[in-house]
Amino acid sequence: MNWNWFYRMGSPRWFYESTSRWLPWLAALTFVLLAGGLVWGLAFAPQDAKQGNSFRIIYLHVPASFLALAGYFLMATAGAIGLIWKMKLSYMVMKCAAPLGAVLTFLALFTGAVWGKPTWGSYWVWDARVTSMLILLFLYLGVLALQYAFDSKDVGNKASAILALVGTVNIPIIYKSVDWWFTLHQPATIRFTEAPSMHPDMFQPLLVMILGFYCFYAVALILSVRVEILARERKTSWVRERVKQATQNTLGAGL
Amino acid sequence: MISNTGFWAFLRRDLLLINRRRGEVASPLIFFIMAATFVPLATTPDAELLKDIAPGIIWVMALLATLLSAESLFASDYQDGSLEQLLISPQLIVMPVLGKVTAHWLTTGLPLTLVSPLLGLLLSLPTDGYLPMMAGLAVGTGCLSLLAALGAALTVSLPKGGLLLTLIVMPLYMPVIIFGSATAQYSIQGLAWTGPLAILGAMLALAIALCPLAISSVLRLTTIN
Amino acid sequence: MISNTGFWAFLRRDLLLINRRRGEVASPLIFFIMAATFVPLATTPDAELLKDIAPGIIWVMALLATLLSAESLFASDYQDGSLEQLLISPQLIVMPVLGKVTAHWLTTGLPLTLVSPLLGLLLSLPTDGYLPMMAGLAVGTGCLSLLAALGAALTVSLPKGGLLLTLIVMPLYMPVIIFGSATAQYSIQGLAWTGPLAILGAMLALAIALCPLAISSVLRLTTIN
Amino acid sequence: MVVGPSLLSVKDLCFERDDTQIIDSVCLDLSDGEILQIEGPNGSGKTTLLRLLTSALTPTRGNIYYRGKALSECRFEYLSDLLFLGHQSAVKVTLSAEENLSWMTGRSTVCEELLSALDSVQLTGYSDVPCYRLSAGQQRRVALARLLISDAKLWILDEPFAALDSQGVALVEDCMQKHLDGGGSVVLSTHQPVAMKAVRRYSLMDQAIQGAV
Amino acid sequence: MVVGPSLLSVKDLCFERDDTQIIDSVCLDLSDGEILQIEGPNGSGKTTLLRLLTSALTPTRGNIYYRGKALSECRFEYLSDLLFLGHQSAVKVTLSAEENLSWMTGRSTVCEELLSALDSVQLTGYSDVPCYRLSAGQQRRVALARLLISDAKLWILDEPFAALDSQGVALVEDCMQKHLDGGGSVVLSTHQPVAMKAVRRYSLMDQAIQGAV
Ligand code: HEM
Ligand SMILES: Nc1ncnc2c1ncn2[C@@H]1O[C@H](COP(=O)(O)OP(=O)(O)OP(=O)(O)O)[C@@H](O)[C@H]1O
Ligand SMILES: Nc1ncnc2c1ncn2[C@@H]1O[C@H](COP(=O)(O)OP(=O)(O)OP(=O)(O)O)[C@@H](O)[C@H]1O
Ligand SMILES: [Mg+2]
Ligand SMILES: [Mg+2]
Repeated sequence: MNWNWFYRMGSPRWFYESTSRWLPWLAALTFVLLAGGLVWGLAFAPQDAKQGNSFRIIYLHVPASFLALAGYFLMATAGAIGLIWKMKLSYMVMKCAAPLGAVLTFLALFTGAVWGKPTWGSYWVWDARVTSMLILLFLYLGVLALQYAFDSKDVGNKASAILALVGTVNIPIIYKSVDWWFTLHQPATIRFTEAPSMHPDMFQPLLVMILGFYCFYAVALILSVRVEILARERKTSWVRERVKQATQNTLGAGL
Repeated sequence: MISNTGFWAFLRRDLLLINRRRGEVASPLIFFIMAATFVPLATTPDAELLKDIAPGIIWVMALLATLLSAESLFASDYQDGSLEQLLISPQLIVMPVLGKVTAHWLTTGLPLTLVSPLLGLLLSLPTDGYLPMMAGLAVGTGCLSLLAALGAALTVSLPKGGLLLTLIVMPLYMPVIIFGSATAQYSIQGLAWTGPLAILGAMLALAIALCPLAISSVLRLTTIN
Repeated sequence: MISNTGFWAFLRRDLLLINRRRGEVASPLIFFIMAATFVPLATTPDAELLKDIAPGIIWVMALLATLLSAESLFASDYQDGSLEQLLISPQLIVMPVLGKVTAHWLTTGLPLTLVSPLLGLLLSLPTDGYLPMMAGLAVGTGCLSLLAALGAALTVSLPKGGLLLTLIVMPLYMPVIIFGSATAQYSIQGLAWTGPLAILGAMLALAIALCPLAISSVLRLTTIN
Repeated sequence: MVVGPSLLSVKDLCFERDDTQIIDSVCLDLSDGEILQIEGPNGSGKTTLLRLLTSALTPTRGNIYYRGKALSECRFEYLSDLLFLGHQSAVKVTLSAEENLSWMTGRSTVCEELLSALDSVQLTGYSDVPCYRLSAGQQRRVALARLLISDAKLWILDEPFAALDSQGVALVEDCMQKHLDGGGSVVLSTHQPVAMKAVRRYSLMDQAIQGAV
Repeated sequence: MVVGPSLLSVKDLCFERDDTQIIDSVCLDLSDGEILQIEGPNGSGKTTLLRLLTSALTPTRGNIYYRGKALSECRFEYLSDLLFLGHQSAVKVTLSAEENLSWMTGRSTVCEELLSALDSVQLTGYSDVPCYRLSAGQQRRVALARLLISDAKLWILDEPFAALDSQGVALVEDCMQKHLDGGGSVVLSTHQPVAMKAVRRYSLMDQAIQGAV
């Protein structure tokens, strides 16, 4: 089997140039999905029988939770690829996925807490899923902190990749144990773990929002990886060339 | 040499040093939050019970966070010889020491105080308790930083000083923690919480007056070998 | 060089080193006791309430004690160049690493376990809970030591690694602490406590199998500069 | 006598750290009984090169061959034959000189051999004093006592004369000479002149100092 | 010209640590424009003596006089006139060379003077690189750049040539010579020969090495 494509994909330059081509399209799609989903969900979807309008926060909460989890696995996978095949690009992806994931996790926690006030009567409950989400945030923060603690970028990348991997082993264990812990101590006050059998009119905008968040995640990740590439490769000729072109263009536009 | 090493110079340099290692800035804060989250996990998720122990837990964890981050207050200065240079500089070393402690407080005590309502939320602390708790923490962590610096000075020449530092300083923390957690608890119980706060303030004043002097002489003593 | 650096050699040397600094042997232990006594001071002296949170508090403090003492596990070896010598020794470094971790457990986890009934007494833990608590601590602190060693390896080259270590390792401690404190709590509530203990045992087995390998590769990585 | 492959040979070794080229295409050859001094001004990469040779650092390009075999194939053999002494001397300051030495040489008890080695480095009265009580030079001597006991074929020494007085320097030179006479080899870096005959020199260019980062 | 009291004079200085006599009755005299080298084998007490002179250690007996006054009476004046460079060079590895230097010399901004000092110690391209990225010798040079800027009268240097290449040594010697010519004084310890004329030597007996503890 020919592995050339694989190594070419590892080249920052290839990544930069190929993403330049289709990123605008992806960004446009993201915008359409998010805007459409939001308007649909917030304005047109029917009210919830019990929760009234407060349920509408689901259109942010669920997609953010999904991506926070998926983002961790993406980050760990990128780290593993970096460790095994020594690919710079893969480390860059890992590095950019960490803050993005942390922000999404925070968003999930925040929207969940805001939602909790009307439904549970308090912002915070030590529920299994909620707690493991908090731990996920800590894992993200650990990876981030370790990354920046090292003066050497290379060592920082590898160390945080290993930590991310160890975290992946732990996420299922953590989830299981917290779940188990919760069922032990507290009678089910409120459970939201069972997927609510949702009305299709509420569910369809949710699907659109989830898709939109996936696209948004991709766009944000690619953009920050591109910035990272420019910073790391600033001494190479192709980046210099591009910077020169870009400054000329803006100068031209200004004149 | 090191001619104008006053308060501001050391404050500025320590902040610069901390800022250089990005990961370090947030560490005491995250320790604080994480350690406090562990308590419900290990004990009980029951909000009624948590509410009662919340101020105490928050204070114990704030104490530990200050303590642990103080460990390295003088360590790197000792190892690379900067401390020796400080000791043979013509000025009194009280002001530089105070500058270093201030930098420490600005990067631990202050953020801990600011983030404590979040922990209050997690541990179901009644909202009335937030303000007293923050006031108490702001003043109390000042004392904690000063006392921790004293401990750090005492253990600076020991390779594994961290735990020993804890041993030395912890008993000194006793009054701070009692009055500190009382501030929040009084307010929850509807009592006047300015009393314990005033005592905390008095302790802080005393600590500011005495600790830097003590630290200076301890540093001279422990760095002679 | 350093030819027969197997498990026993490192175990013996680390015990010797710890023994040389007498003050250090007792430190984790005293930290453990002191930190746990702070909780009633800061929260409430009410025995009924303390009883409920006792196993949890004991576990949280055991966790912190292990974590803090692990910080220096590789630090001095890194600073004086011993770690570099270990890395270029012909053997696999897994066994030496395991030896070091064992020495760490023997000087922290084991004494903590042995002294825990005393804390149980202070925190009004029912006597039925003593045996399960000790069994849980014995097994659980093994996991804690191994995970802490991983964190220590990751942060060994950082001057202020202590707090960062905490940050990294704490989330990984979550399952250990949940099952650990459950062991004692189950027995108090009259449930079968062998279940959580068995899970702790499984986690220890997993950690023994994976951690030393991970630590070895991390050490190679973080010591290159 | 048939000439076999040289003891150590380095082909086109490169090393970069954070995108800066520190070692650039170094080629070396070392035979049995030979001593090689790595020369170069401060920051020219001597320490880095020596650490590459010990396999503590991994080169970004190029290879190291031990007796004709690539290092990856004979790591165990190579490392068993190697003694490395770096800037930091791996002396544990809480242990005494004899404990340090017995530990470093992998002996489980303090034997005659160790004590006589400590005598030779003039630490006679100090063998049971904890090392933090020793001066900079005395601590370095503890580490150097390893040379007297070692049976490694290849010594890699980074600034072995650092912190030593002239007597100490003579002692180390003497020790290296004996090692060479017994068929061993030495690679060392030092800024001081080496008073031994037949020292081959390899000079690292001083581009590091001149070129900006 | 009337000869005043000498710059620094040491009378019968003794120092003991844990009941071991390390410095035994040292008497010294140093005038303006003079350079004094403390000699002695490893462990003879050079570092201890220099640290006594900086007042970092307190002698168990004996006195130090600065311009005829006992040190206790003129501590501020003495310490203001003093520059000490020890085994450890007080370089913060996370800061860059210029930040270190501006910090060590008490300047709040990076000025021309600092940059030209860094140029002179051949760290031209490295002035904004964090110091952990520098080699052993380069880090030492950062500390030595202080000598070029300092206006202290008395320099106390413990092994200033450690880790330096020959160019670096020449640079420091040059710098010391200028200082002497300007009326300053130097006390230094080193194991390397000093290629300067008019170096006065003070030798510490090597009892330390011979006598057991
Ligand atoms: C801080 C508090 C909260 C956190 C951390 C949180 C976290 C999560 C997580 C991790 C998911 C799962 C995403 C997945 O299955 O991949 C989720 C889904 C969901 N959450 Fe929350 N949540 C919180 C509060 C709430 C509240 C208060 C409600 C409403 C009562 C709620 C309703 C839902 C619903 C309906 C789902 C979708 C369930 C499913 O499809 O599986 N959440 N949340
Ligand atoms: N911390 C200490 N405690 C007790 N004794 C010490 C201590 N430090 C040094 N000594 C002893 O003091 C004596 C002098 O040490 P010092 O460091 O002054 O020697 P030195 O002349 O500078 O040696 P070197 O040339 O090796 O640097 C030595 O014999 C040493 O054993
Ligand atoms: N951790 C590091 N990260 C990045 N660059 C480094 C690091 N350590 C050293 N360097 C750079 O590598 C180059 C070579 O350093 P090295 O320590 O090998 O020099 P050296 O020849 O041993 O110098 P010296 O004579 O001062 O000991 C230097 O220019 C230095 O700036
Ligand atoms: Mg070097
Ligand atoms: Mg000395």
